[in-house]
Amino acid sequence: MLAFILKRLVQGVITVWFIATATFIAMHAVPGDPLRGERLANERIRANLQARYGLDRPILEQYTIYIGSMVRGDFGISFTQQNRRVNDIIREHFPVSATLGILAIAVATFGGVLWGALTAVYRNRLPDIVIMFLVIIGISVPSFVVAALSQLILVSANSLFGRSLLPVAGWGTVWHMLVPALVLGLSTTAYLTRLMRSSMLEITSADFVRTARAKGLPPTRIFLKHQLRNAILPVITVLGPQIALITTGGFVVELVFSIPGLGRYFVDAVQQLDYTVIMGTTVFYGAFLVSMVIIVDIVYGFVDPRVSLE
Amino acid sequence: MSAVATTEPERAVLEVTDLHVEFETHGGIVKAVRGASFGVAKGKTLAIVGESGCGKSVTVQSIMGLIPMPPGRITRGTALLDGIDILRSKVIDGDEIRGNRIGMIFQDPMSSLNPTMKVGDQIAETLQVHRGYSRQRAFARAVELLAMTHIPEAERRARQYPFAFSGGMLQRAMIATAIACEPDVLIADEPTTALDVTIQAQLLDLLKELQRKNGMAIVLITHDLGVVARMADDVAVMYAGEIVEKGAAEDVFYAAAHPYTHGLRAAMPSKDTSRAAGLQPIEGAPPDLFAPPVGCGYFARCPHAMQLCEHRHPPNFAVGSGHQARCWLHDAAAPFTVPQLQRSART
Amino acid sequence: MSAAELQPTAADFTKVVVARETHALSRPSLSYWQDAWRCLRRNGRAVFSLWMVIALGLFTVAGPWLWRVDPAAQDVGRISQAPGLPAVARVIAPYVAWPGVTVAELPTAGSAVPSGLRLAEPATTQAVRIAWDAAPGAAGYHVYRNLYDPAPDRALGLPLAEIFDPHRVSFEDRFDLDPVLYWYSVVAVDRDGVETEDYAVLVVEPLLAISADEATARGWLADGGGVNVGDSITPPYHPFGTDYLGRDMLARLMHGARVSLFIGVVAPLLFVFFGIVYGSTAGFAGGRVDQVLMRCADFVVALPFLLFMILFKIAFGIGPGESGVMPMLVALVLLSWPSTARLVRGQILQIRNEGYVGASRLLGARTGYLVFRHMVPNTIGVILVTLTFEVPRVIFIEAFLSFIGMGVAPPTPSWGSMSNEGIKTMLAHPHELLFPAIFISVTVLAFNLLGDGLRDALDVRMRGRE
Amino acid sequence: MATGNDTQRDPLSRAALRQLVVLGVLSVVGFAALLSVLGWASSLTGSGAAALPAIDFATGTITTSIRDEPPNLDSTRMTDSYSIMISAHVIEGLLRYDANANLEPGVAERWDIGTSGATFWLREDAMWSDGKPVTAHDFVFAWRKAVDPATASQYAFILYPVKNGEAINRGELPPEQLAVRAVSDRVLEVEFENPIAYFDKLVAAQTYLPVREDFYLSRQGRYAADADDLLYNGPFRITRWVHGASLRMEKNPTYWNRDAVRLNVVDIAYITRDAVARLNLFQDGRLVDVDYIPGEALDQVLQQRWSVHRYNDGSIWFLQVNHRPGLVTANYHFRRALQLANDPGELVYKVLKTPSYTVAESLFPSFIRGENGLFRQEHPPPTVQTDLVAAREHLELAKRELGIDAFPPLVFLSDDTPAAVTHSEYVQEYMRRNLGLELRIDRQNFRQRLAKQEAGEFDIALYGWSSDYDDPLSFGDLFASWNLNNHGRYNNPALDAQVRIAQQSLDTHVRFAAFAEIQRILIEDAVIIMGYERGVMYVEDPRLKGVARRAQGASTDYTRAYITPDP
Repeated sequence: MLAFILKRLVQGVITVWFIATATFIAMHAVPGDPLRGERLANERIRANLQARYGLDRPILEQYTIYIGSMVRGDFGISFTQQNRRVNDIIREHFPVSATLGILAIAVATFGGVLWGALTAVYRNRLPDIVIMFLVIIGISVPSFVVAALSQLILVSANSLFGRSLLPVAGWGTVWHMLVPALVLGLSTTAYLTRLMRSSMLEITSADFVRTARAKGLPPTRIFLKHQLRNAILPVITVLGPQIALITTGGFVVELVFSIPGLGRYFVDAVQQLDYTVIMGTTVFYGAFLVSMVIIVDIVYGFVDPRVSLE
Repeated sequence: MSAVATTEPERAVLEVTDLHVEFETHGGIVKAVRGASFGVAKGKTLAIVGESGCGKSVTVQSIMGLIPMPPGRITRGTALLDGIDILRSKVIDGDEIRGNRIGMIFQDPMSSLNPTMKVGDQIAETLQVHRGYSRQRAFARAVELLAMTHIPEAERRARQYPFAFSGGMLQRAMIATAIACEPDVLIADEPTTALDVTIQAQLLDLLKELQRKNGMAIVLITHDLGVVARMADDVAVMYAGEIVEKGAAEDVFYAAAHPYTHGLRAAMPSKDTSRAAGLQPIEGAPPDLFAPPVGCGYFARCPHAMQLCEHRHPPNFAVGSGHQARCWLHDAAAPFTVPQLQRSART
Repeated sequence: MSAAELQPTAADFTKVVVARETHALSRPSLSYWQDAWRCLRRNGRAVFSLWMVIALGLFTVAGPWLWRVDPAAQDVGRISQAPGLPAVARVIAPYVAWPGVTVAELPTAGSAVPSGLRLAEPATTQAVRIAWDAAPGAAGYHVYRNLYDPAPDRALGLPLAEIFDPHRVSFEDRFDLDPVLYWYSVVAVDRDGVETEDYAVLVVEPLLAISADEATARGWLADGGGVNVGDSITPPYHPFGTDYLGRDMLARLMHGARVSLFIGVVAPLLFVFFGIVYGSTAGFAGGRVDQVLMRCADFVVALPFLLFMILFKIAFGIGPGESGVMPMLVALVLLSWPSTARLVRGQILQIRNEGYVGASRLLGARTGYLVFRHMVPNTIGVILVTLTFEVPRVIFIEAFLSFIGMGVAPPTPSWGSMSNEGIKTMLAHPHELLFPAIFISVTVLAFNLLGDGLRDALDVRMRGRE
Repeated sequence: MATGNDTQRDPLSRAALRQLVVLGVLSVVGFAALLSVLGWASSLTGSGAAALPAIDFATGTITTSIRDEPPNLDSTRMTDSYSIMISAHVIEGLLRYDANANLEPGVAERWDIGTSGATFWLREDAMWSDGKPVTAHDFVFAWRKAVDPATASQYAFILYPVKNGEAINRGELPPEQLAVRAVSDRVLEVEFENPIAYFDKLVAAQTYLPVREDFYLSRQGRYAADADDLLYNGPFRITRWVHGASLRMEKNPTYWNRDAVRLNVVDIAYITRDAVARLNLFQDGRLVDVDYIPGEALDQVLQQRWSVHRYNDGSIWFLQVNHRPGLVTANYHFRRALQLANDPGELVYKVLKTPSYTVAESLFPSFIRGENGLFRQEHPPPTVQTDLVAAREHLELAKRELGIDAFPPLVFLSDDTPAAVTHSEYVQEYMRRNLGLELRIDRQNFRQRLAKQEAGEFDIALYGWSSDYDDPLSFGDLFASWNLNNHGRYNNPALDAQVRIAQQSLDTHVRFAAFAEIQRILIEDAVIIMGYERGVMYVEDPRLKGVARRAQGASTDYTRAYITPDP
């Protein structure tokens, strides 16, 4: 087991290194001057800026310097916010995005599994149709609209009840997290519900469920130990990439609920060609994703014995 | 409706009378089982034989309540286990019967065990539920059961998962699961069909050995007459949802009283089939159970078909002690034109 | 058995020779696909979804021929018009700048409120011209306009003008005039800009009016067809209303369908297929190959999509303002397949040691046949669910990219970009968001129901069940 | 598993339902536990902005919001409006703007501006937040820092009027050569590069703010990165700054004019670009004001009967063509055709639909002050009457001159802000329908658009310009041929001459005549295709008074604001 984790960690590091290299090359291939300010600076100032960020050196040298500093954990200084180190940006903002992401994944997993099982039990009957309809709405309404609508509901609820039930926006207390997490987790919940329903139906017609009934086991045990346990496998396999979607998809929810997450930096950095922030966020996020995938695979190893963790 | 009461020397543990099972499908209502009656005594093995699709699996599965209702429906008949009708009473739902007093094993062992649960746990489960054993005690007992079914290193094997087992070993594990609570009856639905011959023989001997030990009755569903010859004390031949002949194995084998049984015998290679004659297959195919024939189901394929066979449903004629056949040839008025058929004693 | 027939007579026992007719097929034998089609046809909801898909196809292809309106034509006078019958407009003379009213000397006495607030000319949606009598001691005036009566709490509404010259006692309002009730308020202002407490109010309802040449410019008239002042004309009818630049929503939905459906359907099909191939090879091969393939999948998922989208656009040499649909398709296909691949691999791992796979291998099936004939159809359920979820996701990615200038170049519309624009005015003009969102939902619903129907039809085990 | 319709009777489904309910309850409990754990964890990182009321009379606190995180509070390198707004509250320069955008004394009590230089006398009681007095050395150090090429400040050009400023910035002279001297702790002398009439207005700009040398060096390059990396001599000081989330400013006890500051705390509790979110917070009673309200949200504002106002943000937006030789757009008749076809009234009144936008009639916005009244009243610009027929004639003339029978597709460079998106798509369709020109919109973000404009990769560009200091020259010199910001490379010696006059002359009447001439040339030579003067809509809690909102200096200034219980 330990060997498996070690092997995967080594592979993970190689993957992250590939990500860093690919992003570095792609970043430099995109035209546009990263140091372009609002007011044009003269040549002398441009040269100084380039010197400070080491952009005057040949690409290969820049690459080795950057990878070297990255290994030491120093992601450099942001171009746009010249006195803030990218490490500080990540240290302050990543926990917020991660918190939101984890809560959203929890909502999605709990919700997806339960609603999925329910629709499988009630196949082709009213609850199934109603839930499926909600799922369709859930995924075809843009997340920006869902966020804006939920905020509107919050405001009118607050004004209706006179006092503030839940904060409309901002971050900090538990109550600030509830609604944004639900909104962020909505589309993943819809996806996992459908996935769970589909695999639940296939398991229901499997032979070992019939054997379980022939053994006279009580229905609850059959449902839990035999059906649910096997039907949950595809849901777990998909959790890895879904975590990726949620942590980067947070940009819209963070904008509407004014949450100081990392989402904004992903989009701005690319548009502003802020090299250090792009590299910093992408590499850090790549590492986060790779570790999530390893964790999901380990969990999967426990749940499904057929996949051996040699 | 059957004219003759069955008389069995010992008291039957499981007595099924006049069982009717129907399925509601797009094409209409399929009458899968049209009045099956049979019984099995303690320590005895009853083999139910017949072509695939004759309703033998449906019969046992409906007794065990494994048929999804709807579309399936048990319209008539009783199944008495020591006097309790397990078809009607909520008892079957209460599950004191299933897995406890009646065990069942299935045809395809590869997919009949939960892939994500240790084999030992799947055996121990029945003990935990029916006998209230603790986890450890049930697991220990499971290991013993595995050992009983001659699985080497039972202790290590019990902790493994189904995918690490071969087909034969899986079936042994299934048997261990079924007999965990020392059931009165073990229903085996084509247990050896998916396995090769050498394993088949071992399993059948295992079943025999276990039966001798705890005296359980075995209902064996098969289409392989070789298996019947090896295992069965009594035989019931099923055709198109009906039991056309039943009786002691020797009687049914060597004194077949029903043309279909005779046809089966003829289609089976045995030491005295001459090379020239070869095997005679039974032409035609079983009737369409969407609209089952009024008369005898075998009428379309019976070489001795008679006028009334088509219109009148043949009753059960007693051919010998405990040996019955549902064929007009045994009626008093019937001219006995076919010598091989056992001439039933006129009643 | 009635009692009479109980005793069979001798005649009953006469031997009959049964005609050994060959086994008559009770029903024609069906191939796998025919049976699947038959099963699909019986599933009511699947048929409904098939009709929806066909309707969407017609809407996209045939629509523009039936509804011949140019999606790019802007009618600036009727921006964000809700769906509904158009109001009749009166033709008036073209707009001429208004010098306004000034007063020579200022009164010394009289009420501080600018009295005599009145319409200088009949109010039309072209211009509302108001004038008032100078208020003594006023160094200037502020003009406000509101959709509601400002009475109780002095909610004067939108500030339209700050007039610093006390002699000017008039104001011409041309700001976004609709034929609705307006409350104009004029307040006197002292030397350092502080408003007096009370104010004068005038309720005005401008008449919907337009000049002849403006009407032709906006496409209301064929070519200035002999219309003179005083006639009334009805503007063109927009069944689904107009968007933020007065363009016909129905026409834009039809033309937008081409982009959105093309990207929303083709891209998922491609990368889900690629995901299936990739995932099944990884799942089937197992061992070292599987490890390497899965690590590549992790690598692709972590790449910043936006950065590579820009790169593809440049790689395709898409100039500014040209439609970047192809590079977007390539980017989507190259960067979105890992989730499907991972899912299929998970399923294949489970199926790999099933009985029938071993049996088929024994029969000498080649790996390719084995994987695609046996293993993939058994994962069809899960694949179809993923496919139906990628459709909306891709449509919204396209919307985001078009918004930042990398996808569809304006003025070509797409459902995603239309809903993106509609979000801004979600409360004021819900129809601009509602229609594209409805069309996206219908597409997703159709694919979902179709996916369900296909899964039930193709999955043999499910077929027996209703 | 029953798949039929009577679930109740089938045992397995009933059991499954019971099980699902149990699991449902369990997962809700689990989620609540996870929520509280993460809530506790996040409160540790201290970004816990409890939901404060908009106005708290007890503590004299107001809660407001800004749209973007101030990227850089280092005055020597500051460029954007949010950093300028925050620094105006916490650091005070020699002079500052009052409520009506007039200059008033700041750290300098008295000042004398001559032809060749200026002298400033600093007040005794001007203190830093660590109790040390503000001295002339702080200004010398700050100005040298700003002009030093090593700092690479993009606003260094604002210090060019000080002698040797430009030379130092080009690296030809060491920073110590800058002609600014601390005669004593209290007296600062400046020598001009060449005579300048508006130096007092320059001194109010953010690059001229003081920075204390010892404190700056003690922060080793992290100066102004966080709340405790700054020294405050202004009305407020930053007590807590959570990047991207909130920024809290409290009254600065060491400020010399603290009696005039009536608010105790200005708490910027939310940072988000989303206007609807901020309006929702305002409706929820969490914000004292909301600015940059988009046109489409005004219906909600009117419905809620909030008091809505506007102020001019000092920027003017117009279309500009590329004058580089060999391009079709350089042709006069082509530009004239665009100018005549253009109808800014329709754009502002019908398309952009925001009352704070006004029709632009000249490069100089309406609020620019003339000799005594408003510049535009003293020197009204020539008017252009929209005339499509004349426009098409000019287009034909242009074709004949260029010897082409149709214009090629033109690249129309634009921003990706909501207003720019609508504006560019409107112009694209307008030019197609009225002039038959095919415009391809090249939509870029702010930084990329500037880069492309500078490189001349456009035929027509949507361009916006705002002033850095309160003098017409900041608009007047935009189209001078040597000005790098003249991206279209317009080159007109007559205009250049007028700009020189405006730069060097000290006689205001002569300067304003020059500005009037610049205004005439730009219109008659059809250099600019008029768009709009941009303004900002904002709503304000009626109980908040005295907030200064203007184009110059801090766009929103709470230093003189106060709160009264009854509006």
